[in-house]
Amino acid sequence: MSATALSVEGLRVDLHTPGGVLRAVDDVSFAVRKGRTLALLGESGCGKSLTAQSIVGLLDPIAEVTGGAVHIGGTDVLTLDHAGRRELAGPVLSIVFQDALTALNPVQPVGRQLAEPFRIHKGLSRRAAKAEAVELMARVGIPEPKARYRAYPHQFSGGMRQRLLIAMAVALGPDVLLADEPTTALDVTVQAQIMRLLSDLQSERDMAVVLITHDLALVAEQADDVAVMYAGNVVETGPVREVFDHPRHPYTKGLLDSVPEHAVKGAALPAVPGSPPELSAIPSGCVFQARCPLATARCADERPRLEPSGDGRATACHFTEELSRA
Amino acid sequence: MTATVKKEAAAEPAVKRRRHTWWQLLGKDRFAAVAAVVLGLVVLTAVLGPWLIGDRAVRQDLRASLQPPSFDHGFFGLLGTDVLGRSVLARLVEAAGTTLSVAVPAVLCSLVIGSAIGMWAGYHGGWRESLAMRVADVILSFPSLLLAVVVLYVFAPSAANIVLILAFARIPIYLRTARAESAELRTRLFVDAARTFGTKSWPTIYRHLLPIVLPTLLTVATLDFCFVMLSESSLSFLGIGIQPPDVSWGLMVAQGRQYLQTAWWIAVLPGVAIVLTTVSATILAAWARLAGDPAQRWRLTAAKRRRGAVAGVTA
Amino acid sequence: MITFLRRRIVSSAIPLVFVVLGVFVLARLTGDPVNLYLPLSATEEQRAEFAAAHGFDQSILAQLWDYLGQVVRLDFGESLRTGQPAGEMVLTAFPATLQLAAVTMLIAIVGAVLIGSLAAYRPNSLADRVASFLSMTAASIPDFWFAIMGVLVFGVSLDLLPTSGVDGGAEVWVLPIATLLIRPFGVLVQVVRGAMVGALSAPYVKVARSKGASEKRVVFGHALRNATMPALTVAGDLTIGLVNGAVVVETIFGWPGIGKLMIDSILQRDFAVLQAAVLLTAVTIFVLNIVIDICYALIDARVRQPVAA
Amino acid sequence: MPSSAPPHRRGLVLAAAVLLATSACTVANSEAGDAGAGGDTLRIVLAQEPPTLEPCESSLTGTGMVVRSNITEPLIERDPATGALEPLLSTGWRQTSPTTWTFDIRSGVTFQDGQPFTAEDAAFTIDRAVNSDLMCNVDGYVFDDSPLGLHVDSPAKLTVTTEKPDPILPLRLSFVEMVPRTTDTGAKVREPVGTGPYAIADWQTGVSITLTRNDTYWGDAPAYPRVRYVWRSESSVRAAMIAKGEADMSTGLDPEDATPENSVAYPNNETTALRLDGTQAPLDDIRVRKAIGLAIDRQAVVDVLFDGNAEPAAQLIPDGVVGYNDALKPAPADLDGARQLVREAKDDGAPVDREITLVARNGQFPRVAETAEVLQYSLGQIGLNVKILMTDTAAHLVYQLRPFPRDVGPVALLIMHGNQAGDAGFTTSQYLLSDGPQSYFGTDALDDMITDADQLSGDARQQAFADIFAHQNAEVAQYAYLAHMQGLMGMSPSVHYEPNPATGDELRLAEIRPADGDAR
Amino acid sequence: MLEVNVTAPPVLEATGLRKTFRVGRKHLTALDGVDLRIGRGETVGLVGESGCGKSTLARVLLMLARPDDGTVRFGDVNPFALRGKELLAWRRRVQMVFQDPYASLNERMTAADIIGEPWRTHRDAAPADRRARVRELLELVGLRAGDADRYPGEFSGGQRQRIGIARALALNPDLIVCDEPVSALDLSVQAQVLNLLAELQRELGVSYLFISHDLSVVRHVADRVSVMYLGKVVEEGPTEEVFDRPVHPYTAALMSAAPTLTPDRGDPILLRGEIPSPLDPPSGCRFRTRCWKATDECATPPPVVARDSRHTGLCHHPL
Repeated sequence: MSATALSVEGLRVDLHTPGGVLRAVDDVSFAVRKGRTLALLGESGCGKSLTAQSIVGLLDPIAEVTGGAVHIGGTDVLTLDHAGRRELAGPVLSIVFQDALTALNPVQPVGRQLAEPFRIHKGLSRRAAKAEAVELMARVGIPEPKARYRAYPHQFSGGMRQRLLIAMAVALGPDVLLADEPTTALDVTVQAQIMRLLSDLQSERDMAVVLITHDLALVAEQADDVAVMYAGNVVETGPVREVFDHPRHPYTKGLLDSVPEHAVKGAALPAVPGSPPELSAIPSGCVFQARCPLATARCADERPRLEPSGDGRATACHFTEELSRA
Repeated sequence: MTATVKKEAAAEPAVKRRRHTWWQLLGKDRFAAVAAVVLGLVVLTAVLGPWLIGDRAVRQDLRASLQPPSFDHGFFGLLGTDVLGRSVLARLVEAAGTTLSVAVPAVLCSLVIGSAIGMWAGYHGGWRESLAMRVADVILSFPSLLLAVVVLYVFAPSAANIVLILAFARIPIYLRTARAESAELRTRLFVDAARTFGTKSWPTIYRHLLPIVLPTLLTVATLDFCFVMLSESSLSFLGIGIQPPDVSWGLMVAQGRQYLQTAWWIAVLPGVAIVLTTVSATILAAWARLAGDPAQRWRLTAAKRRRGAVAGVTA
Repeated sequence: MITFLRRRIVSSAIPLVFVVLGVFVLARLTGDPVNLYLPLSATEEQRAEFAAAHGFDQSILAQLWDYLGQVVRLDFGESLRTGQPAGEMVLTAFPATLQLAAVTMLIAIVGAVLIGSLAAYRPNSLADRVASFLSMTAASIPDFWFAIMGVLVFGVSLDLLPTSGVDGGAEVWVLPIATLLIRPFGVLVQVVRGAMVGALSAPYVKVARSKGASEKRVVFGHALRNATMPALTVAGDLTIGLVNGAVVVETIFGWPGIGKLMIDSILQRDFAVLQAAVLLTAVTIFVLNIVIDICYALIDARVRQPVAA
Repeated sequence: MPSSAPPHRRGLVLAAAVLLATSACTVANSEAGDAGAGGDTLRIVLAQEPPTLEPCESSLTGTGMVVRSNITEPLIERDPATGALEPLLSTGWRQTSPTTWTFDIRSGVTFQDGQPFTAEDAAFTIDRAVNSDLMCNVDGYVFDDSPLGLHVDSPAKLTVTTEKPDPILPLRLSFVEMVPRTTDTGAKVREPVGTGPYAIADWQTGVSITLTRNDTYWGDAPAYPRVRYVWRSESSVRAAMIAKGEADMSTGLDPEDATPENSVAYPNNETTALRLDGTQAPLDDIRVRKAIGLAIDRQAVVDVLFDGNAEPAAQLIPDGVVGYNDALKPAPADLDGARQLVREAKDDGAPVDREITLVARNGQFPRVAETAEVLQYSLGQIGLNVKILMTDTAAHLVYQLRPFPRDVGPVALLIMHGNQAGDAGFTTSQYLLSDGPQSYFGTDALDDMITDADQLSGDARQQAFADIFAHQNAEVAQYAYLAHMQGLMGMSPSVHYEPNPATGDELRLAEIRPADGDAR
Repeated sequence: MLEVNVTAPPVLEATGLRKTFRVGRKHLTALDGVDLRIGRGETVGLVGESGCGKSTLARVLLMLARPDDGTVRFGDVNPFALRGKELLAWRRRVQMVFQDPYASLNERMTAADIIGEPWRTHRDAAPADRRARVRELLELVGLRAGDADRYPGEFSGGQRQRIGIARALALNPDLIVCDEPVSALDLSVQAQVLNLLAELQRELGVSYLFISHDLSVVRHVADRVSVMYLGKVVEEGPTEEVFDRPVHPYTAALMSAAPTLTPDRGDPILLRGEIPSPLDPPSGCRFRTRCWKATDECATPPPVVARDSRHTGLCHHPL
């Protein structure tokens, strides 16, 4: 078993909204090892992106980390000042954003944006950085990288833009790479290409990857481990194969059931009733209680903690026992 | 980019869902609250003032010419008198009404005409868009103050003409804004949706484009309010603004400029009135732009607590 | 780029034609110049003779035809007031205004970018509030009032600057530029601030920070250039608006520019000069718009290469 | 990040820098040479730039101010204070028949370009100004339509013939400034040559006009070697320039800018009045017209608005002009009497509620807008309905001159009449004849009086015109007088000058000298 | 599931649809001879990646765009032969459900206004009746009648999409074009909406053209499926047939690329490059630039391959 590259412990993020302070991420913990992929799985608004932004220190001013620790290589990055963060950003910790169109600066040639990490961290000359950037472009599969060094983001297709963004993130071979919905906007054939590129780069540079997504199938194909998030909480973690085959949380189970792939053609899909709670209306007990078929009075009063069950898995449910037996 | 931002905001339901009354939001921004109070007072003065002061604004007393502000001459002498012995206070009050009755209709006229053409052009695109933009270019190519001078000397400088000429000169501003926003909106899904059941262009513009473009246009209009008041003042400087015995702030500043050394209060006080009103309007417009945009609204509340925090970075 | 420019020039030349026509109509609207240029006691006969000599007795269409012919030959006729060729008068006065406007806008843009960025960097901070409030105030002061105050305070009371005129070195520029500057500067600071706030919260800024870019690099390397576009549009409109301010400034400070010339021409019904002056202004605005478009294209590649590869 | 700036951005900066550099040159350096040269240069600030310096336009204030008696001179000059005619380029003149005048031309006079001045030049100048197609302002102002016959008897003698007898031809000719024979007859000249004490050295359009002393001048040499004119339209700026020492003299200060230290007041021969359109109801009722005259508190207007720099008026010409009636005294304001008259008119069916338009011109005289407001308020007090229309010069002329605009309702036009010639004949033919170019209406009786008076001279002329003004006030009442105005001349303590009634139209540089009396 | 009668006259039949746009000096062929047939009560799936012409096809079927060539028939009527009011009347037969329930509902209108908007355009239903109809529709799509006066911002994504569906139903259409109706929805909500659509079909007998890139969803809902690539339908047939035994390499690649929950399958087919620009499509077989089976022959137009009478493809080298 390789070393833990990133560990998040008890992370809390609050949002300061006109309506008051809302807890968007509540006591989130997980860890990723070198060369492995952890999927942070959840629906929109569950706090998975906020978690990622907290780790890289790019939260909007509206949000604030109010607790927890994020350890990378023995340092709690949450305690670093701006300068300390800047040193990590790139060589140690890096992130790929979802919307490649807006994540690239529209008025700068892509080559220059790609060369930037080399200029900032390695202090390379313009010429040397350009050479590195061109090489990187070739590596991520941009055709004619020399010629397209001076091209602008709008001149690339969505898939190519995503490649550029990935190239930028892996430029300095970071220890930890966060990928926030890296393929959501792409077609399936392109998605397959991008995911292949990402796994190749991962094994090449032995990176720990946190893949943030809502796509169950993508998790099944790409990730080693999964942390399922619901309403700001991690409700279940464990190796993907085991979690998907034998879910121990009713939410994980509900999600897996509602994928049409498993359903009988023409029959009604087993849907999870209702919709996720608003951040302002998260119940004090179990966050899933309103939609849970198993909910009892206990669930309304007491929030279940994420309890490790010894086999590398953990679940936050009062009925874990029952479910694991089923 | 805006679309993405909005969508993201929508995806964070909690941020946008919690409804706040405008009053509450206003209460959280001291500057905006003060601005709103100032504007309210100005409007109140404009509406009720004439009724309170009677003929004080025109009543002359050459023997009381150029009295400085003091408490010795009763309420109407508080802010001194002008060269004809009229109460500056009464004239300020009277002028509030005239100033607003020029600035507001001028802004409204250009707003309505400019936005209608702009939305029409933006919604349809193609030759209509080019035509509208060229019209805007033509209007902008004439120096507006000179246009005003020509027209007002030809057709007499009545308040109505001042309104019309100021409105005409500002049409391109709204036209361009409305066009740009509409052109972006016409590709939005809900506009497409309206097309799928055959809604014609004007109902679509009215139902779908207008409510969304309007806040931006109103912000522009508020800023333009400042421009119109200053233009009116410049016209008075050239002698073709509001004609006496009517009085506007701009006219008071223009006429009072001669007395800056001997009787500062005649020109300075209306100047302060103009500055206060326009600054208030600008502050309120900036505030309303934030408050009206769900994706930006948090700035209002995040402001106080995190003052000094570096934008986008949390420590 | 060339195609882009060609298209832009052709499409903005059309308004120019309308400006040519509009100037003519407007000038005729201002009424008969005959009375102004003849002695009060002149007889009907003399008036008719004067009108005939200057073509005012012809039909409007005939006058228009003559006028268009002149415009094509770049001959604008003679000033009624001074007897000089109108084109020459306008060209003599034009540089003074152009220089004033150019220096003003340069200061306004540079200053607004610095202050606006500073304000936007920490939204709602004290510096932001102060900068915003001062810029709003600057934008709402009547310019002629500011000018006369400047003369009285800096010219007379403090005795720091010359009151007016063009005699001397840099000091004579201070008051005219300050007067012309207040409004564009005030407006631009707010625009730059708004655009910078937007740009600084854009995803690419996050990406830049995720690369470990310093704040200086983030603000000036990434955000500023994106914030330039809206500021540029507004700066263009404000530059056009400077012609209005120039009228006031030139009148008060005795600056020998085109704004004063135009006002005098209107008051004196000096059609030839008015037409030439407005036309030159329109051409300048036309050129300015093209320059702005070129700036756009230089700043943002999307403008010059709209179709994605 | 200057190091990473792409080349095109650097290009922009460069372009801007170049623009800035060139701009700093052209305007700022335009007159670096004599800026602040206060010692031997007399610096005068005018209200506006003269449109041209063509001498035959010298009756235009802007032109005359610079040209008249400084660059060019007439044959005869009129003493502004006494009204007497005095020899200048003509040493003597006499009427040899009712239609013939002979002028002796001064010898030894040369033009600034070195040519001698002779009777040929005088004849040429008069012919150019009066008989040509140049449409000189002098021509229309001074002469009626009939051409003059000109005959050069010798280089020192000129004979002028008129079609009709003209008793005041020498006075008229005092407006014609002499120019050499070489002057263009087909077009006006902007920078003329004359015989005067100063010659044009430099005219920077829009900036300044510089004159230098004419060292070959036939008369006494003036005190200042150089004179520089600039112009500022704001009175407060002109006053500031005097205060700051940027200018030595200034024309027309507003009362609020004037202090005893920086200015002197002088009567300028201008008279302000309301001209009432007696062809339109309710102004067609003489009681209403007289009521308007009664309603105006002239003394208060003079004291408050004009800071005492004026005299309440009771006729169109001031003291000193031939025809002035010193028996006419301005009546004090009598609101009750005025109301009574209006009420009577109303009882007889006059529509006194009908809106009367009070037309005034921006810049007509200092505080004209305030004056209009006072008049409007006063007339409102006696029950008339008045609105104010402020116009520019051109629009004002439309109201001032026949044919008068129609469909504008009753008009009360605020006029300012300046009789520069010093003879009431100029005034009456324009303002009082039934069909006078600047007269709304009149009576046959008045017309006859004017025609008769014009043929007279001497005391008989004085008396006849005085009677005319009395008659107008009593029987016609086309005018409600305001004041005989005074000008305010800005003057720094360093110069010595005594303004006279003509100062507003011509500023004779030769009469100005440094206050300490040193000639430089 | 309603029994589909394939011999009955179709609700809609489109043949040889061709549509070209001018982009600058070039021509963009969005539809290149597309045939489509949708029976009453039937769901036809349309699969393809961005730029393949799906949206243009939807616009033509909705009569928002006029095809350059080819015919569209509703029963016996060619709506494109009609003008003005008559065309408008036919338009009500086809309605649309949009992909993004956030962008497709105007934030500033209430649910009732949104659902009732089609009536305002078509001047149907007296205003008094509208309230009642809105309540009916709201309940039909599983919302409460009391939701009528709430704004879209107060609904969750799934509820918003229900409103969008209610709006599409307002004019009682024969056919609803569903453009990625669930792709923007959270997974746990997606199933609810799919169930609703199926239920409505059973109750109302409405037909669906179901456009989606999610093969598992299409497989679940569609009776027949058409696969589009660069303006052409490259394969068409009953859903199970197409998915289990694809004819066209593209169909196979598409299915291979889509991630599944049970990834224990052989080596996935990874396509080369990206979709060519529709401005400059390859000659002959459009797919040949990315196809691993491509030969020189593919530069000529590919023949129709019929696996059976209902399952056809366009390929030189069928699988």
